Amino acid sequence: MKEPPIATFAGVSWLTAASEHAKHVDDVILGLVGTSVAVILFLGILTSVILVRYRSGSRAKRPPLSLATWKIETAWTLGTLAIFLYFFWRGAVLYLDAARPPPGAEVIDVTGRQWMWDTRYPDGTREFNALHLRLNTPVRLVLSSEDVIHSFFVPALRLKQDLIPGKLTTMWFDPDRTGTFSLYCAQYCGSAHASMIGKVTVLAPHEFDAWQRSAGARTGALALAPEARGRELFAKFGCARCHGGLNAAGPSLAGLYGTRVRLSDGTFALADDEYLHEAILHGRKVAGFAPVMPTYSGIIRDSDAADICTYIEAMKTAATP
Amino acid sequence: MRVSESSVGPLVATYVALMVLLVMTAATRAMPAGWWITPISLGIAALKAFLVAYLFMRLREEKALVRIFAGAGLFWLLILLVLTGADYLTRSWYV
Amino acid sequence: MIASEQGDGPSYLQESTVRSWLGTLDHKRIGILYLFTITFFFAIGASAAAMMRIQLAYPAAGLVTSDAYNRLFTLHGVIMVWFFLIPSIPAVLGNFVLPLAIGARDVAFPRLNLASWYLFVGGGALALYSILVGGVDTGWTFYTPYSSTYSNGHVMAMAGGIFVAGFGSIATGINFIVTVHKLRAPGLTWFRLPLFVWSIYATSIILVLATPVLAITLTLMALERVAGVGIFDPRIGGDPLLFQHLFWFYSHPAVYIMILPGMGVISELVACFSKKAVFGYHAMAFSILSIAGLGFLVWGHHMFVTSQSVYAGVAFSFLSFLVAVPSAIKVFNWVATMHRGAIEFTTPFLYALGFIALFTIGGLTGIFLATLAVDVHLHDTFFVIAHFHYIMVGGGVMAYMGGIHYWWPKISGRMYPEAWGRVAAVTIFVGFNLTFFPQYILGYLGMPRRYWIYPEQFHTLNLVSSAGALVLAIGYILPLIYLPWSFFKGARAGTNPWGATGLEWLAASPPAEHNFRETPVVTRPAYDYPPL
Amino acid sequence: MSKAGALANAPQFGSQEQRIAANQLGMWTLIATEILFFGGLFLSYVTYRVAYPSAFAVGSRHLDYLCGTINTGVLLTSSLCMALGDLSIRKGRTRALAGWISATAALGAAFVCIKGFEYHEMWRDHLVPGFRFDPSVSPQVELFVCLYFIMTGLHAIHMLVGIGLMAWLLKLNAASRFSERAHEPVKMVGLYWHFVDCVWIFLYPLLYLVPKL
Ligand code: HEA
Ligand code: HEA
Ligand code: HEC
Ligand code: CUA
Ligand SMILES: [Cu+2]
Repeated sequence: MKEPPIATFAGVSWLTAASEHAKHVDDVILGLVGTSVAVILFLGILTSVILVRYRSGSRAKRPPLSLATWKIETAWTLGTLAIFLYFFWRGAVLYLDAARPPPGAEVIDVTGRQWMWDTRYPDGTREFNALHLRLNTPVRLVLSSEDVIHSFFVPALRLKQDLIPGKLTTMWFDPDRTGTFSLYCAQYCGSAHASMIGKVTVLAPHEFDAWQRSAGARTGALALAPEARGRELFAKFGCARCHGGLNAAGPSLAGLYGTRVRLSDGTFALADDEYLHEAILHGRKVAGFAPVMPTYSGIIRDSDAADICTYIEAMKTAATP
Repeated sequence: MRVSESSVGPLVATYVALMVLLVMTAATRAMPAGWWITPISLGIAALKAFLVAYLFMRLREEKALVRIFAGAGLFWLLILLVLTGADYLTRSWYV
Repeated sequence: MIASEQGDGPSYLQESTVRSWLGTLDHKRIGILYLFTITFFFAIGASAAAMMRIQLAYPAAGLVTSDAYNRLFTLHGVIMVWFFLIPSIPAVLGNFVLPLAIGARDVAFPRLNLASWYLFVGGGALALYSILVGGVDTGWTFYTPYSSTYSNGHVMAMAGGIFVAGFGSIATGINFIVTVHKLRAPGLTWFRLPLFVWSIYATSIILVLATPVLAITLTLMALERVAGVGIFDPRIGGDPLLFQHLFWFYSHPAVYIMILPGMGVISELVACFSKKAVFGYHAMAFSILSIAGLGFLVWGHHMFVTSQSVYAGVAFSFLSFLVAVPSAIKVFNWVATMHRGAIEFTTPFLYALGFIALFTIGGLTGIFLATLAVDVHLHDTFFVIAHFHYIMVGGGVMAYMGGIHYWWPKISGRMYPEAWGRVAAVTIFVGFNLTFFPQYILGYLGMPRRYWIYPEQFHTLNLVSSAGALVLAIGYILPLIYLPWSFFKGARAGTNPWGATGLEWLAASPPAEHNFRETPVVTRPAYDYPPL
Repeated sequence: MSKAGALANAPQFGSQEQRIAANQLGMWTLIATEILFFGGLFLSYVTYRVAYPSAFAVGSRHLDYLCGTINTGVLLTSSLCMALGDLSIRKGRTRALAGWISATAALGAAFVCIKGFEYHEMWRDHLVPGFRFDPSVSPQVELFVCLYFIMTGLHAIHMLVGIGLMAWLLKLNAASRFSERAHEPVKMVGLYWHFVDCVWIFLYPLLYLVPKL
């Protein structure tokens, strides 16, 4: 989960800037931080002096002010406005740049759905929760959502873009640093919003070519880890419809694996692979739930069911009360 | 309180004007199609609403303060329409 | 300042039957009713905050499940915004102080005033119901299509609660507007009004013009959810962004509903405890009005990364910088007010200092967010969380606490224990910074909000933040103990224990039922302190 | 300062004039609120109308144009009655007031009935989204129909409230609470009624008169 940090200080790793744009954004942020610190120090010191000097009972002289109030008001209003306009300008210019992709940028399709990223490259290669990029090559992402709003967020690029159901949105960038960077879903999208994360890998040109060849060779075979495949199938078959929340029709599956489940006939069963497999394909009578789960036998292949089991097993991060 | 001088006459005249305007609006449906129908029918609607507010609601007799309050709602509605429009209408401009 | 002194009738607290409280038309009693209700809601919102902070102390703490966490932040946001902070200063202190401060015997529509409180309680009951039967997991922003189609929480009851309480807010707003226009004491011209009255007036205008848009927006979302009559549904060509426009058209002005009354309170506190007129009174009054007005023009800054038109983005960013200018004016004027004053470090004044410091930091980080390219990075991260907690908790809640302490002698007729007051104020300040400053850094580093588990690299700062919340909790619990205590046991307060100006300090402590036996006549400007 | 009988239960006011001015201002503030309440719908309408002009034209043809036009006339007439009622009570004619208010309420009820008939037609034609909707109708037309129901529905609710207020006025009048000098509720309810009328004045062309392109 660690990104290559620029520096570590007090247990905190600082953020990499993996593109020209990111460095510009950092510049503006630095300017803002500098200005803010200056303002706060100025006001803080000024106020402290005033507080001490003019505390009740102090013998400091308190003659009426000689300068006209309106002059003072105008001065600090205009001063503040000038500083603000400067930052408005810096931010707007960068924003407009980031909204205009360079001609000829490679296009990659990214689809978001509860709760995964589905990446498709021009050559047909497909990945989940991952994006591979070639160093110093601008790319444009075409983003779409199949359900709710998600947001594609790569801190190292200082960029984020919402995925809006019903329309396509785009973003572009030109990574100039190799490495693996975190990808987050930044727009709240339901139960597993926090797990809708992935990796953006920037590779040197030759490494990228090698990756593309090997990935291309797997055409369609989706060389995904079983867990990720399970996650995809889980989404595809709409399991989350009933296993997605507190008030859902079905029991929560998070943390289920390895626990003892009480069945409606009063007996207990250990939730291991076999139990899960059975539950998925034929249903088990879990105590406290109406047996409304459809049977998936004949619909879900065994190998797929296995992957789903792996996924359910991995959901055990959640402790069940 | 000052008893208003208004009598039946102006009210009925307003009503007649409103009905004429209604017939005019309704007639736009029979006209040959065109984008300009909407501005016309909305313009007439605005006129009608103005008549109702000015004479039936007696805005005519009210002090400036009340008129400002009556206008404020419309002004804020305008803000809502204009700034949201600024988004929708310029979305495709930037390429 | 005043031409007539008051004779005392029986105090407004005299009658003590439950009926006399629940059926009261006295603005002061209604203020007290609000005081109790919002304290109750604060406890609920704060308990949720406490649970969230425990969960976030570790990357995968396991106190709650993801669904439970999602319900926690939603209930925390909804309760804190609509059932605590929005009614806090306007409905508690506004109700109590406003008529007194303008020399009126009550608000213009006392019955409507009581009805507002019942609407508020009714809305709160619906919200509580929705929490008890399982909660809502949409976030306080209710974005569609998640809220309308995908969420399996009890969205309807929650939205209904906000809707009903919203009408309570509107009624309060109408009441205050008319009261300020029509019930000012003779001689109390607009530019003799205390800034607190100005701020409540401006707030009421926002309440009246913005809240109905929230009401219709929630109605549309609800119709889409229950009846399938959807106009945001992308499947029939609806646009989820339209929902966001409508929502933020209300919710950005709403953030000024939460801070303007606070600014009004701070002006009173700074003037009173510097024993000096507010510096630049006119500039202060106009900045209140311009914040209220310009505040309606900036809502699109919540939508910079949604694919809203870039031109709209630029315009909204520009306007956001503009609306920040009057806030800056206010900060400078407060500092200038202290200059050459005679400063007394009472508890309310400590809260005022805390407000100025934290509001400035929160406001300056608002400037970060208004800067387009910077917001693209910081949007929906903990930076935003830190920004608004600095303003809403560091600003809003501090001002509320300061105001409660300042007017406590008037409300209860007794003094609170000064030493404990100062200890609590300092504890809150320290705990607050510990809790929320690390969140700025977390946000910059990329930690998204509304994450119930998070990557390892964010651990250290989150742990600090959670520890801070503990300190903060202690700070908040102290007044909950000593204020009720002082209500019965505190030293008696005279009519004007602070030596403050303002008509409310002419009425008895606690005031009689209709405040003033004889309507005071005002002949001088506000904050007319004798020269030092 | 002596308190007249009418102010006995409103000690916050110094005089009857002050009270009337306060009520007026309150009512107009409420109307400003209502404008923005409907405003959200107008915004939605404009947004989608600009995006899908032809679907809106098609949708508009599904509505009963005749009913809409008649209803506009009905409502304008009711506003006249309301205004005449207000006028007669200002001259102290309580009998006339009762007549005009009844007429206003009756016309309001007629409006609601005609609206109900239109809804019935929509139901018959499978044009009620969410309940009974012809799947062959294009989605954007459905959007228009949704807006139609929401906008007219909200308006109709306001009409029902208005009719209730008329009943209240009649009750007060029957209890001889109105006179040449005291008739504030009539004015207040009148303002509300005219406002609801104004909303319809805009709904009519927006919903029923969308031109084909
Ligand atoms: C009381 C509440 C409150 C207040 C007053 C403000 C005030 C401001 N807010 Fe904040 N804001 C919120 C509550 C508030 N905000 C909330 C709740 C959210 C998140 C909602 C959600 O998504 O859940 C939010 C989010 C938010 C965003 C969107 C972030 C995002 O989601 O991406 C933005 C962007 O522009 C923003 C900007 C501002 C600005 C510019 C101000 C300005 O008004 C601030 C002005 C003040 C100052 C600037 C400080 C004083 C100035 C000086 C001392 C001057 C000296 C300075 C110089 C000379 C440089 N806010
Ligand atoms: C308006 C006011 C307001 C206030 C006062 C607060 C107060 C606090 N908030 Fe609030 N917060 C919001 C408004 C507010 N918040 C909003 C709008 C959101 C966004 C929600 C969303 O995303 O939808 C949010 C989100 C939010 C998050 C982000 C969640 C996430 O995105 O993952 C966090 C995390 O730390 C947090 C923490 C806190 C803390 C520690 C306090 C502290 O100040 C609270 C202090 C109090 C205590 C620490 C406990 C004190 C205890 C008592 C008074 C007694 C309680 C009784 C018992 C325990 C029996 N808040
Ligand atoms: C219509 C709702 C519904 C859908 C869709 C659904 N389930 Fe279920 N599921 C249930 C219910 C209800 C139960 C508990 C009662 C039972 O076992 O029959 C259950 C039980 C289970 C269990 C056993 C849980 C336990 O606690 O012992 C597993 C595993 C499971 N489902 C997996 C899946 C998977 C995988 C899918 C998708 C391929 C899926 N479910 C789709 C409703 C559903
Ligand atoms: Cu997808 Cu959050
Ligand atoms: Cu905002």
